[in-house]
Amino acid sequence: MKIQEADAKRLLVAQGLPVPPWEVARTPEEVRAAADRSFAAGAEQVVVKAQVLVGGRGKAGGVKLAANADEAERIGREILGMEIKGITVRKVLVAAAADIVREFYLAAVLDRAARKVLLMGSAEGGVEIEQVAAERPEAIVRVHAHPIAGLLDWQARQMAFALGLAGHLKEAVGIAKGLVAAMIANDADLVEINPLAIVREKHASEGVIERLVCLDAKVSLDDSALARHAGLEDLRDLDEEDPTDRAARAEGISFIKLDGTIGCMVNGAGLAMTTMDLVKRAGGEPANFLDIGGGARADKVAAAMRLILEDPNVEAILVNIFGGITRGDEVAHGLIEARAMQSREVPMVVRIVGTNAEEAGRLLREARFETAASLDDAARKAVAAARSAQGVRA
Amino acid sequence: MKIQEADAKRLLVAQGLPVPPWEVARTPEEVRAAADRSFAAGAEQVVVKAQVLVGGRGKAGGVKLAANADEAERIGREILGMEIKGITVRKVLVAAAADIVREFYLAAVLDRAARKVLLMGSAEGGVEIEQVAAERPEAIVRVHAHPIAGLLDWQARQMAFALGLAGHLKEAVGIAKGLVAAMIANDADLVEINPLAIVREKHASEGVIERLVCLDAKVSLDDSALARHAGLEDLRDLDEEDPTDRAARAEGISFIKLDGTIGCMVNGAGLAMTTMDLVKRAGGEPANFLDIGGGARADKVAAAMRLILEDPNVEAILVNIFGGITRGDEVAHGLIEARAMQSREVPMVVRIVGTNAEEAGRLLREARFETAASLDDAARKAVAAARSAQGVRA
Amino acid sequence: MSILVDSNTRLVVQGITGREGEFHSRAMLEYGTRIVAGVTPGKGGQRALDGAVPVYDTVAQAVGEQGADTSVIYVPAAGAPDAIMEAASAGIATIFCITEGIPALEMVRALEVVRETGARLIGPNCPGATSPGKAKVGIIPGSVHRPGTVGVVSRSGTLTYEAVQAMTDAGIGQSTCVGIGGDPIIGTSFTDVLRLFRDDPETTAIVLIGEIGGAAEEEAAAFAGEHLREMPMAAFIAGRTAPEGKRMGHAGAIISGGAGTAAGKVAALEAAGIAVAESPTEIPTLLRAAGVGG
Amino acid sequence: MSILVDSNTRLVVQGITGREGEFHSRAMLEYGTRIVAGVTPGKGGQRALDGAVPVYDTVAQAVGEQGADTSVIYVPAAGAPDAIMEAASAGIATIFCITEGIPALEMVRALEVVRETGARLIGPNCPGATSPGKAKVGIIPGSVHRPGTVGVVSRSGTLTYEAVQAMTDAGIGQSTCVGIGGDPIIGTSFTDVLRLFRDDPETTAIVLIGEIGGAAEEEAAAFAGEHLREMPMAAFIAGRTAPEGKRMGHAGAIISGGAGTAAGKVAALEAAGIAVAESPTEIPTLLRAAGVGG
Repeated sequence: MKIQEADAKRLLVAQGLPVPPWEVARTPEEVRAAADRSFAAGAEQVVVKAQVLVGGRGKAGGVKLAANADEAERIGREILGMEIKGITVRKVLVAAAADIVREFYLAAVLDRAARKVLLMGSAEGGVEIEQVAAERPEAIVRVHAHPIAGLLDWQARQMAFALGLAGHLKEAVGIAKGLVAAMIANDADLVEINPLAIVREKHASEGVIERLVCLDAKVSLDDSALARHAGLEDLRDLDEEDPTDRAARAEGISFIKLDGTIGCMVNGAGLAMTTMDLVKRAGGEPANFLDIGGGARADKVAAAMRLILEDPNVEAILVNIFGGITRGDEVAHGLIEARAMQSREVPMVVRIVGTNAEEAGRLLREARFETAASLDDAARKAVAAARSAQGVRA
Repeated sequence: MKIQEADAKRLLVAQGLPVPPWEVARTPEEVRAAADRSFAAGAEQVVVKAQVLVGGRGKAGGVKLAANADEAERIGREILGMEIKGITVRKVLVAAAADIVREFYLAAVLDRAARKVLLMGSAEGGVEIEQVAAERPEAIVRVHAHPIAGLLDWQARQMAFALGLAGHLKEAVGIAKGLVAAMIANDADLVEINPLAIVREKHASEGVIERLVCLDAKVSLDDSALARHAGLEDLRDLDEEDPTDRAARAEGISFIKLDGTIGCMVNGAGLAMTTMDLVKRAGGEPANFLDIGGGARADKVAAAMRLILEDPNVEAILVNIFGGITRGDEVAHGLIEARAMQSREVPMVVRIVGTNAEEAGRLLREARFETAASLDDAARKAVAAARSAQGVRA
Repeated sequence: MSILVDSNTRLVVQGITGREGEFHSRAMLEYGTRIVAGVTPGKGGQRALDGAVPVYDTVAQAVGEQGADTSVIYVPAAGAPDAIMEAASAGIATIFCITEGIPALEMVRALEVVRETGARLIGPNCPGATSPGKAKVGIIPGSVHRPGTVGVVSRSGTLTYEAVQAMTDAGIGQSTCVGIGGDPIIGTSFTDVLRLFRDDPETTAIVLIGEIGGAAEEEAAAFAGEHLREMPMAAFIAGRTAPEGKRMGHAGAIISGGAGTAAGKVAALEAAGIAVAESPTEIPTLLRAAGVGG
Repeated sequence: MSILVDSNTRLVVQGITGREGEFHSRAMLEYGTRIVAGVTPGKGGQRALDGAVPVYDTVAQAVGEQGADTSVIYVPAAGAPDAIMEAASAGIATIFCITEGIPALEMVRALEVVRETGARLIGPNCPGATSPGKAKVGIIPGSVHRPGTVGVVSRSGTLTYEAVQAMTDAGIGQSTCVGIGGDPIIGTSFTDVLRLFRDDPETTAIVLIGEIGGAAEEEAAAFAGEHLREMPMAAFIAGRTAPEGKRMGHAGAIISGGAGTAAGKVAALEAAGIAVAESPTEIPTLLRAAGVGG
């Protein structure tokens, strides 16, 4: 689960990482007020950043500088309500613009091959790390945290020296260790600081000093661990979530909405992806990924059907069940029940094999469902059904 | 560093362990007030326990039951001020007497050979574990905690089942894990619960229930780690500490007062013990263990001398220095300085070898110190000097 | 022979008295798997599966009293990493963890303990393994199999059944079918299983069923290209139509930053000389083409 | 030969720019020890000891650029466990930790990481080791030694110097003198060193210097009784007059619950056929009696 920048920053602050102060604003007036406070605290410029979970907000015009409160309010008005990759911006982050001396990249990720947390750093911060990885892989420094003890001091120092942060050694060590600690404390998949920056700050007492701070933060949480951490589920941004996704989560169904017209209901993630692939191969486009999970009963099948039908683009439904734990007759009952209550008529192709498949076949035939023997056959039939449905409407 | 039962219990409570409530009282009146509160809360009897850091307080009459507040006050008067193994009781712990169904022993200790934390348990609680270990070693269950991850759940379960605590599995697992967590969180050498007990408790709502609780607690902290933990140094019981020990600690000198008459000043712990052993072998009794440490300078030598002379039993002083890091001439200077300021005249035998020993010898001869060539010779001379000092006084 | 499980396997079922554990234990017993013990903390001394299997409080007891050498775990996610560590520390050589939904960082820690003991973990979030006609461990329906000499390794559950059923229908039997699990952090990789198949004299061909996310298929392709040149192989990769940045059911099935795509995996496999099917039903045809007989 | 350190040792000094580190590094250089690098985080690029030794930020750099294979640590207690783990992870084979006052549980964790790397740690709170005439690592004064064939192993510092000086004065030279450290949790035990001496063709006799606390001497006695029957040995145990329950300077020197007494250790050694001296000065006599020559 991705969380917004402001929430990510709060998780970093909780681990003692240095993050310059920020405010979140939901209206142009709130943007002005936040900017006012920032200018009063000595800022020369403020930055207004769209809070969306998709990348590329900078290029989309979602990040802008303002030299005074009027300008901040105007920019706030511009960004709030803007669409970025299909997501409407509903809030912005307001902070003093940093006087950046140098930028770095630092992130903790899950390294599947090594089965460890990998700390990745680059002295080429501020840009997309994928680009650095592709063009100059040697510019990325990698250190694996100890699988149980976490990031050790010497590992943090090694990263700091490799990034050329010898002049900010103690700060860099604290940040690297805090980053991995934040990952572990929150069961995150990813904690990214980009840029980690040396900034110049004017202080009343100390004059101009340079210090290392986290200017942007990105955190993705492990869905499997959300329930173990009080408060993390609350960070889910419901503004950016499709209501269908929410309903699916409540039913314990794994569902992802896509752009096609063939709704899919499958048991098992690998088989669900395969079903989508075969729909595509048969000339259609899948409307969703849907895994009803193992051992699903009739009521879950009915719920899955409702989810699929909520998508107005769906013109045919393909049900593909390989019964192992899941009983075919239970699925058939669920389908019959669901069709009886469904709001609109959509052609359906059902293929059930494995446990109690015969009983399922009998039930489906009695209820006049279109069935298919093989997965490939089912995909072809579903695509054909969608085409004829389009034909009917056209 | 050993800490008092009440402090040990607080460290356990901080890790979530179930410890029945207690109060600490320093006067018979406080004992009565605490007992009053305990009876008001439903206690049928209260227990008054002497708070001293030496073992065997029960046998010494330092633990007694009282059936009412009068009796509690009387017992408090009896125990407070009592001497147990040379320690005056200055405070007691007052708690409701538990209705014990069964007693167990559970402790986390440092296993030097395995280099791990060892959780030791026995279903024969309430008695001295050394006795169980000697008589029925098979009655002690041993589980090594993971060196980095700590005590794992299955290890805690293994201990619980082995102790016959299947009926209190969840509680026992929590206690075992909390015990090791307390050891690690406080850098303790030893955390002991004896007895860990199943007690019968009457509850207004639930009626009579049986639960597993920690009735007594003993914790010894790692001296090397005290400085890392806020508040732990405050748990040192200054009431029970010799003022000389405190002075030694302040000077960074390792000092232990003993009962003999030959004061010893040595560099290095092993050599200091050896020096004591050779004093004994020569017919004398060491008055102390004293290690001035490596690289000691003149002022530290002088401080060590003051510590030794504070003991009125000291009749001769043996200085034994094998200079490696420590420079012999520095020690000689320190001795000369110390003698000039010392309050009373005590014969001194000095043996300095190693780094700058020649210069040391010259200084000592000029200052008319008695010197010795070998360690054995030095011990003999010191014992002889003490005897002649006794002779002079007799 | 065969790999990981066979008729000598002495299985302990961790979580045998739970709903899942009991259901699948019955199916395993029916298939002929030798279940020597069950473990449910607090139920030691009972007998499970209508008295057929003794239940112990700890895995150590199951090992000590019944000589269990293999374990299968149906314990809920909150307790599964601990169950894995318990099995490994008790001397179990091969551990199958069926449980889904274990946090990845919990697995990082548990796997380190497993590594210290020298045990092998398959999974978590895996369907187990079957050596047809000998033993099945996990949740794969026994009915899909047919004894033979093709080794199957997969990240999926039902997709594997689909592929294996297609092979069985085509008369192509299997030496062992292994599901390694759909999570990002798993104990045994494709490459690990390829190595086992390479060293198994009874396995004469291999089917690899992968999916988007991670780089385990690419790593396996590189291994196969170097060490399995003589071994007939076929593969299938699920998720050609999966969008970037979305977890497709399995915690490990996600394309991120352009890495882990089906296209990349197909290319790597083909570069290693492995034919990749466009549907699981095409696998038998590809195997025949690679020279696999009846 | 000799054990642990010799003229081929390529030493890196961790904490070389500190007061202790610099002082002892000079003494080691003077003795002829090959110091190839120093490490002080943040001082990489400088040169230490009047320009004689390059300083690096990390041990990995010292290993990579100077081929260091042995390390000695003079880092303060707060940073010493980390320095140990850094050295082990950088591929250093033998690590001497001189630092005193490291919390025992910190060492439990650090030693686990050391174990994972396969490195050997001597100490902490140890004086180091000297192979007379070849190299000295640590803080033992070079002047006490004389090349020879008696291996010395001890938990102490100055007590060792005393015993070694007595041997040298009596004309009995040493193959290697090792101080294993006075802390309760140390990397290398008496038994570990006895094993090294047993396998060293140049060592023909062994002196063991123990003290109260723990059971390492008893364990070593059992090992010697079984594996070193042919090896002339002598021992000394400090702390016959130490009271129970008091830490005698060394964190590990404590008798508790009646265990770890000098009497118990002396008895164990004597039961293994090892003569135990009542004063370190008697060690040469016991060695002669055991058949040790010039």
